[in-house]
Amino acid sequence: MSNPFPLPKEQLLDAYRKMKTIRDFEERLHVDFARGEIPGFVHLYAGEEATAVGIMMHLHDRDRIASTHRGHGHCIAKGVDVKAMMAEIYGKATGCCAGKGGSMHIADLSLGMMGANGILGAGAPLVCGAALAAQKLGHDGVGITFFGDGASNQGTVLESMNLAAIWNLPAIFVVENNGYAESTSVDYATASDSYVDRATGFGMPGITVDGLDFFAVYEAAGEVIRRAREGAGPTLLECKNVRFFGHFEGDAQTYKAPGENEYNRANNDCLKLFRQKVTEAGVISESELDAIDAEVAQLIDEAVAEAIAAPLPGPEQLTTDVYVN
Amino acid sequence: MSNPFPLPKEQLLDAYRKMKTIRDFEERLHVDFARGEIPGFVHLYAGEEATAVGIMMHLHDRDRIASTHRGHGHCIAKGVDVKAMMAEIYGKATGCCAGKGGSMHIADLSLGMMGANGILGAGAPLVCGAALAAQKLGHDGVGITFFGDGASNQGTVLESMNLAAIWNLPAIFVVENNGYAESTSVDYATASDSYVDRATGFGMPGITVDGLDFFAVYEAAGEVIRRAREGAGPTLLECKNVRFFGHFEGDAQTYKAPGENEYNRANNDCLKLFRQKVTEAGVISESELDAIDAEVAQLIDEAVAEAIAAPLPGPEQLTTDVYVN
Amino acid sequence: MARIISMKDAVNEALDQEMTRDPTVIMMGEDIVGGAGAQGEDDAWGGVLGVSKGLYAKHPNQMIDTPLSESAYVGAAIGAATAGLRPVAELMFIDFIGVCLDQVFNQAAKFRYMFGGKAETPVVIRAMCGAGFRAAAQHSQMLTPLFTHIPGLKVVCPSNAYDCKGLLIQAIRDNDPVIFLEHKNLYASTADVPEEPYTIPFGEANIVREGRDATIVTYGQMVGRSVEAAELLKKDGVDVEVIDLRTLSPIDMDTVLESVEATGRLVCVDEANPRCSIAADIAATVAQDAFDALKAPIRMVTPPHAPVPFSPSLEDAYVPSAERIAAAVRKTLEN
Amino acid sequence: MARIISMKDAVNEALDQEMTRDPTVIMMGEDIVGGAGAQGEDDAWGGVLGVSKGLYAKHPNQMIDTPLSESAYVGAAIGAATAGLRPVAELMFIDFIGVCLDQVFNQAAKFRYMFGGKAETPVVIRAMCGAGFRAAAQHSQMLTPLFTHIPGLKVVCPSNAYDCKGLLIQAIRDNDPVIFLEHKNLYASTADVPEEPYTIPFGEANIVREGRDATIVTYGQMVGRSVEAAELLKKDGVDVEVIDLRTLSPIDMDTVLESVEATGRLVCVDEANPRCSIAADIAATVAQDAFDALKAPIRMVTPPHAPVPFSPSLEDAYVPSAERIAAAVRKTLEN
Ligand SMILES: Cc1ncc(C[n+]2csc(CCOP(=O)(O)OP(=O)(O)O)c2C)c(N)n1
Ligand SMILES: Cc1ncc(C[n+]2csc(CCOP(=O)(O)OP(=O)(O)O)c2C)c(N)n1
Ligand SMILES: [Mg+2]
Ligand SMILES: [Mg+2]
Repeated sequence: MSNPFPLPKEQLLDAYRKMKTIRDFEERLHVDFARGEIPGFVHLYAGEEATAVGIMMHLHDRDRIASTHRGHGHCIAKGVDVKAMMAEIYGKATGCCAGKGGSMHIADLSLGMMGANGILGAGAPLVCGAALAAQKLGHDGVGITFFGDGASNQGTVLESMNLAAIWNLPAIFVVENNGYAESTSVDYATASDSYVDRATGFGMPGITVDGLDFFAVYEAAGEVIRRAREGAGPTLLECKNVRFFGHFEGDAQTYKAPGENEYNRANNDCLKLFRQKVTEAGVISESELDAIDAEVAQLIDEAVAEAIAAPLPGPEQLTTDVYVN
Repeated sequence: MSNPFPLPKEQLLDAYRKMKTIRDFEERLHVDFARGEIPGFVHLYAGEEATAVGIMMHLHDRDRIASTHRGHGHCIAKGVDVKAMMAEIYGKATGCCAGKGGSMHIADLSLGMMGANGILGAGAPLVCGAALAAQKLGHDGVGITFFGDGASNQGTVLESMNLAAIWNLPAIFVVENNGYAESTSVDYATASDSYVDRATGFGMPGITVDGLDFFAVYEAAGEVIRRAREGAGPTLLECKNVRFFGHFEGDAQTYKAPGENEYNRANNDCLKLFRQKVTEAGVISESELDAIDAEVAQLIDEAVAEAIAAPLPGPEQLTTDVYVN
Repeated sequence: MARIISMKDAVNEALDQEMTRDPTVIMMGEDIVGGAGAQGEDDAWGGVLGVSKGLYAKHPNQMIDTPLSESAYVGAAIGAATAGLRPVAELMFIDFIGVCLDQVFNQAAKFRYMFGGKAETPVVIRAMCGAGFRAAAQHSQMLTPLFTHIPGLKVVCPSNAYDCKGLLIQAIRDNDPVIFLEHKNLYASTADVPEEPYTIPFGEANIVREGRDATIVTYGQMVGRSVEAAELLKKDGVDVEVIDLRTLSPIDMDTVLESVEATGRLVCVDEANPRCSIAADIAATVAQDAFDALKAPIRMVTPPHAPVPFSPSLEDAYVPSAERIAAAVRKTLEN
Repeated sequence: MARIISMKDAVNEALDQEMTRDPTVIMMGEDIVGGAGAQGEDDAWGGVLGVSKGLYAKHPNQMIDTPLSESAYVGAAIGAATAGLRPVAELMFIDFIGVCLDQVFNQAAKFRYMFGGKAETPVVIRAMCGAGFRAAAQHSQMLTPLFTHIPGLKVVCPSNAYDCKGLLIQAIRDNDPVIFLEHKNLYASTADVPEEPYTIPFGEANIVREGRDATIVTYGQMVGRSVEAAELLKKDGVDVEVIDLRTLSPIDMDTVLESVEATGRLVCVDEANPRCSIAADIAATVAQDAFDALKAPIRMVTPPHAPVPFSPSLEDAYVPSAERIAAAVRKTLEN
């Protein structure tokens, strides 16, 4: 049977593996957090995997992304080492930030991952800078900033949209609209009827896609990234999403409608949707996907085991890395 | 002959007097600054009088405005005492801020004038607060924030538009678009094709008017202020303007097209346009206006003379007014 | 009769009582009610740690959830304060001040002076501060020196539930802009807190523990650790006075100077970073105004000049401990 | 051979030479070129006081005018610094930091630490600082303590044209984020400045004037006034050492401590407000680390705890004068 999808099978498998890795990573953190094993604030990305992976499938290491407080998905999709991430979240010396950053500050600049961020909207200016650097250094890299529906009302994001438009930067503004900012609905907090209107107000095109549909995201992202690479400037891309867990671990989620999470798990699960599409098209078999599931499960088990076994950073680390010199 | 204008003759005369007072105030400062008599940074409003007065004719003391670095016109239109303003600009103890504020910080809260402001866009949140206070205290006051085309790209302004829209505040966002931010053109700095688009992006109506046409401003402002008072929420009002002088006194203005100022003085002078309309309609005679001109000229002369004669604040003033207690 | 409640409940009670007393007192912030526009429960959060839980039910017109636009809503609180309201704006973490500082330091703080004494800006900006929550570099700062440096602001950082209630009520009734910093690690700490409203005046330090041999000056979470240090030292026969500043601006230097005149030895303990810190501020003033009383070098105990690390092992080493404070006191006794 | 140029020209030359040397050095800011999109002259402004005038003609691809969106463009400079450029972002007046502080203090300053040493952020943020320009409360602040307090930032404030050139070149070549503060009142001051590029290392104070009787430690505009004060004191036979810190973070405490060991008397002079100031920072460190050398109380000379007033009569009384500095030195000599 021929492949009706815009990616070859290898890449479809890769996309699935990435999404599944994110999902398992988050599900596992949820369990281990409840057990009291994870320090600090943890914001889980589960439910939104198709957005991160659908976009990141188009990117190279030279392309830059800036992530949010809900950053694990972006990191994994951009290729950050899963074991180093897990160790970081456990605060271990083997973590990708040597234990100094934690969940909210995972970064790997060598892969173009400019950092999760504890400050809403902070990534938008940074990505304008990365896009400017691409322009000035004469390479075709793009910069993508992710932000939530809540953060879409931060001045930094809004200013950056104008900046990117007037400088015609290869920058993309991805609103991950999961309907909530903490417990507050997007309907309460965001005045415009549509993010496309907001894009227009800043002189750039805006597109809204179903963030749960990997292929819709992949296609829309491909188009806006291509435009950016070709010098046609920035775009706003709204991806409609659902958040399976609470705002952060420990959130009782009473602001959600009764049964909302269960409904979303049953009907709005981007992984199930992906599995259904690729198996129904006969491009990938259930057992191929199951095999990936098993590998991912093992990877996460190993990541947790290694994180637990890893040493904590020693006190001599307290004052290193403040300055280059 | 009947009065075709939306204001009775008395108010037309009042409007003219206010506009002329602003104009003469600024023309005089221009001359005296060049003579080295005025300390600090001075930004002149000359050319934009119809905007300030056209809007302020609708306001009471309970209505609040927040002004900009280019604030003299807003202050005079809102009723701040001209002599106290002049003394302030001269840094005298008799100034409306006791000499502590200067040109960029003239305020009179008792008249609803929340202050000129040295920080671009800073008035927008403040006016949201005034509008919120009106809402909570149950009176029909409105809040109006003025900002330039340049400041329209400040995060504070953009966030405030969203805030005003979701809270349905009686707030009005007036863009005084004089085409320049310092030496930079609005075409370079503002991405959207129209400020109406930007308003749409924040879920509020937007209107563009000719800021030089007192009657156009008066009418549009009347409508949006009425809407706000009635609880129908915020509006953005763009007033297209010209700036007769440089950004600040001392600006060589080489970024302007050759002859631009002369052309504007000849063809885009809001005072001339007003005079022409009201005299051609036969509602007010040239000599009535000339009489006002003479009175205003005398007022400004007196204001300057009194400012020069007034004492400087004494050193004991240095540490007063930092706290209420 | 003792009524032992947590600092978190003390904050809630102060807000509740002030909103009841004065309908112009309003509170705004992100998710301080919770669930705005959503389909589930009303009053779903009460702030990120539940501090304002229940206040919406009692004061529905005075509790306002905001969008994630700190410049706009903190600025709106400030503007409203000049227009007849007495707003309490919650900035979730003081670390977020970077997106709205202008409204605080160039607007609220300076209105009165710039306008020649004609403005009053009775606004309170409440925020969580401090380390120990494994919240890393952008959610764990003190930043007390930043605000203390700025003329026109008042800066409060209570160390216990009793003070917290009285200082917060004072902050709300005060006619100047107040930065009110609640250490997140102290929310669970309890004290005997009277039910009726009361105020604690600004600029009055509290001598938490009297002593003859040395003076420790501190505030916030470090008060408890300093008292612990004093207990440790007691075992060695060292008798330490511990002063809780309670408010950093205004600051009660008289109490500090008097104590140093008596003890001759000073240790300044600060959870803020060392450079231009509150510790430095006090040490400098004492070195100027009570120099002759000093019998030994002043010592400062602070975290290092580094951001707050995430890992528990590092964070625990970062925040001054009772042992480090005790060691500093011992050092002043060497002279 | 002497080449006397102004500090303003020294800044221009440093930028010019570094942009020539390294094409990844770019500069951005409001009207730093001027006339963008307008019909008149290109390169119409060169910044609000003409400091960067002419650089656009030489480096058209490296000079970028920005919209009035400090968060966006300062943040973009920081982001670009992590992506292969070495941006110099001009914040017109340091007073505007309130609209963009987050990008500076939570992003640029903390990347390296939060990311476990994996980031380099070679960005310079240049801004005018200081009083004396009749520019009132929102355009005249020093704010040096705010930045000095924050770990991860370097803070520079030159006192003269020679240092300014060398320190700015060092700032551009430095791999950490640098806050570079140019006192607007010093732009016209002149010095002998070599034409060829040179650097002055950070953390090396300059002993501007040697002396035996007392030490004045200061920076920026106050260096000149302190030297004036020293001249006044000389007439009374008092021989004062004047130390120009040049960089506030890192700070050269060794030079300060050595001087105090020799003179036994210290006056800290700061144009910033007094609370948690640079003056306090130095005084505190000396009271801790060179206490035994002190023969008299340390004295601090600063403006009052008040915003900068507009009126010339008030502003002149606000900024520390040579007379006030001299008086403070005399006071330390009373002991
Ligand atoms: C400047 C700033 N303000 C507030 C917060 C606290 N905060 C963290 S996440 C969050 C909600 C974000 O909502 P949204 O942007 O929709 O992202 P989501 O959590 O839904 O992914 C808030 C208010 C913050 N981190 N930074
Ligand atoms: C936050 C901030 N950034 C920059 C400035 C410096 N500045 C003062 S006025 C001005 C230009 C303003 O242009 P616009 O908003 O169009 O108002 P106009 O001067 O044309 O009335 C600039 C850049 C400032 N005062 N505040
Ligand atoms: Mg969301
Ligand atoms: Mg303009």
